Order: sequence, then structure tokens, then C-alpha cells
Amino acid sequence: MTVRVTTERFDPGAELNTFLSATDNAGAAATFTGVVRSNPQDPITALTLECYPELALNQLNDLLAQATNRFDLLAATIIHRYGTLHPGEPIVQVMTLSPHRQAAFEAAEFLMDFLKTDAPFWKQETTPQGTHWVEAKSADDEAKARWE
Amino acid sequence: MTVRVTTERFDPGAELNTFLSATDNAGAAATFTGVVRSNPQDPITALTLECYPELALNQLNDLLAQATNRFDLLAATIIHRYGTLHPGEPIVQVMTLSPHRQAAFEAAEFLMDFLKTDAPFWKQETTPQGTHWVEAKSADDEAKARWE
Amino acid sequence: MKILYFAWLRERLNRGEEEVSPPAEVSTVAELIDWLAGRDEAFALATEKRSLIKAAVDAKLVGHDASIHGASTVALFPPMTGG
Amino acid sequence: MKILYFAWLRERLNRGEEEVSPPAEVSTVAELIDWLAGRDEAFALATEKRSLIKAAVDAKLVGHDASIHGASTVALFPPMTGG
Repeated sequence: MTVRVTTERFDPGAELNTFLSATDNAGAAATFTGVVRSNPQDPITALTLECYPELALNQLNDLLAQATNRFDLLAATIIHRYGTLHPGEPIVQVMTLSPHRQAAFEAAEFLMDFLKTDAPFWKQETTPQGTHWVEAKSADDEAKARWE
Repeated sequence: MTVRVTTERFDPGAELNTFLSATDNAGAAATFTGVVRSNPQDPITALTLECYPELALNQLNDLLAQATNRFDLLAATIIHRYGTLHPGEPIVQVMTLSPHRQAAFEAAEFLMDFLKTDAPFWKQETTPQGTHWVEAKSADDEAKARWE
Repeated sequence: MKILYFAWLRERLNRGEEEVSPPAEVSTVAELIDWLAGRDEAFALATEKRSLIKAAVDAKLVGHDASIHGASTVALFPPMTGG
Repeated sequence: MKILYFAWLRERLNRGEEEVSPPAEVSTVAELIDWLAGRDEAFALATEKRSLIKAAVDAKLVGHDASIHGASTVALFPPMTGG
């Protein structure tokens, strides 16, 4: 079980390979990668994530412990970046390893749903029109509520 | 949309990075990696997958088309290996890219659920006790049925 | 018409494919299986439980009621265990 | 006691942290927010909608009814938007 909160850019594929090499006991790995999105209709030039690292580590470690209790997991990793990122750069990666694909998928979704609302990161988007804080979405609260 | 059915070993991380680099329009990527499992209680020395490649390509391309119709996907890739594999080697990888994490997750689960029962691969396990064909699981039929 | 066999069906029949010429009245997958079973006891035994036999006609997955009219390849195989 | 501010709350207050010494009767997060609002109009305005203010005491996420007794750090911030 690993949590990493970092300003350094990470390599999604290298992280996945490291994660997969941890054990031969599990047959199923689910990975979620969140990347900075930009499209011509709605261009973003930068995404800045503010973070409270001490609380983030506590929250993410607690979240991993909950997921491990709840699902049949052999390993799980959360990597979350903060600082200023650009389109195409990975923001977050969650990886889960289980004997069963359903447990791997569910645990990854569980981690992402809680991470969206319970991890102390705040996103600020820079567009050609200026800079604004991203508002918390009620859809994220609803996604979290389904696990209760 | 890419389908690859191959006897060559593939690199899960390199495939993920290639997939992620395809577009900056999508913020959410879900990946499932199935690897040959072995544990001390239930050791497997080899897993041989038999394949009917022509039907596999038809089935997997059809499956991708269904997933694209059903979910908000910008890209999706299925890689499936056959031949003789050893513990720790990747068998299958499914990757989906969407503006939304829920669509990415659901599409990856949809693809895996159908792939388990509708893609013409047959697994044969070699253990210290001998070689046997893996039986189809009713749980896999049930997992597929939830999408109907 | 070429018949392909996979997995334990291939092993039990001891062949991966064969050429057959069923008569014209054999028009569906189910009838083809019956006809093959009638001429080969090993095939009859291996396909006794028909629900364990899946089929593809010209590399398209079909049910047992599907037509084999004009088909050049019919594949018969156990339930798939991919993924 | 150190107070930390994040995101738009930090921007609106124009500071990321400050040292405060609330009186002993200020014993919960809610009371601390009231007390801070009483001494600083910018703070009062920024935290008017209390449901938009989340809190952590000594790096542990808590509700507004949580005690701040003996705390060395209280963080106040908007709803989180990670992931």
C-alpha cells in the first residue's frame, strides 16, 4: 500500500509496471489515470493544484486502509501530483491489484470517488480568459454516496 | 479504436503511455491488466491460451464498436495475448479514454465482462499435477448479463 | 466445407480441422453437429452435452439454429475462457 | 494556535496562515470561525456561507462541531477538488 503526493511529474506506464511487478499472486490490476484535459472548444493552458500535503497523506492512507478492508486487495497505490501542470500531464493515478477483476475495478472506483471529495487538493484552471478555481461538483458527492 | 491479438509478450506500461499520448481531449483513462497468477498454495507453472484469431478480431472489434456506442469514449484499445505464458506475464489489457471517469471505468468493465465469455480464447493451466483446461465460470456469464 | 475444432474438443477428436461434405438437407449448425455425430462415435461422445458446444460460421459467432448454407468454414468449440 | 488557509479562502484573506490566540471559551471549529469572523470583516465575508468551509484540526479532517482543545494547527478551506 503506497501513497505518493508530489510536485514531480510521474510516468503512468513506468508506475504501472513497477506496481505489476510487486507480486505474482494477483491476476487482476485496475488503473485509473487522470490527465490534464484540453480541447479546442474549451482550451486550458495550465492547471494548478494547491495541496495541504500533511492532510493529504493522512487522508489517502486512511482511504487505502478502508479500501483494503472492504475489497479483496493484494496491493494498492495512489499517486497524486500538485503544483502547475499542463495539458496531457498526469494528475493522479490509482492502481489496485486483486485476484478478481471485479474487486480490482470496484476498489479503484471507490478510491477515485473518495479522492475527488476527501483529498485536500484544489484545482485552479488557467484559460485564455483568465484563471479560476474549479468548483466542487455535486456529481462527485453523489458518486461518493453510493458506497455508503 | 485498436484491437491486437498476438503471441508476442507486450509491455503494459509502454502500452498505457502510447494510449495516453493519443489525445489531450480526455481527462480520464481506465486500464485493466490481466496477468498470469501463481501463488504458493496453488502454483501454476504455465498458462497456455488457444485462440481462433480470425473470430477473435471480429468479436473484439465488434465489442469495441458496442462500447463506443454505449459510453462517451474518445479511444479504446484491447490487447490480448495467446500462446504459452508464465506467471507474472500480462495476458490481456483493456484501456479506455473518456472525458469522465465513470464512463472510462464502465466501458473498461463492459469490455472485460464480454471478453471473458465472447472472445475465442481457451485457457489451459499447467501445474505440478498436470495440465487441465480452465472451465468457463457462471460468474462470468452473470457479470455479462448485468449489461443487458 | 472446412470444420475447425478448438480446445478440449480438438484434443478429444485428435484433430484441429477436417474437410467434410454434408448433404444438402444439413442446413443448420445443429443439423451439422447431428450429422457429424452420426458418422463418428468420438465426435458423438465429445458433443453429447450440446450446451457445451459453441459455433462460428465463417468467423462469425452464431447459435445452433444458424444456417450453414454457403459457409466455407464452421468452427466448433467449448465455452470461451478469455480475458 | 496556527490557522492555515487554502485555495480561494487563502486568496480572499490574502494570507496562507496566521497565529491566533482565541480565548478559552472558543472550543469548537464553529466557534473558532465565529470568533475569527468577529475580529476581521474580510474573514466574515469570505466564510459567510459556512457550508463552503471545511476544516482540519492537526491534519485530521473534522466537522465544524469538532473540538479545537489543545490543537496546534487548524486548517480552513473550500470543498476539495482533487483527483
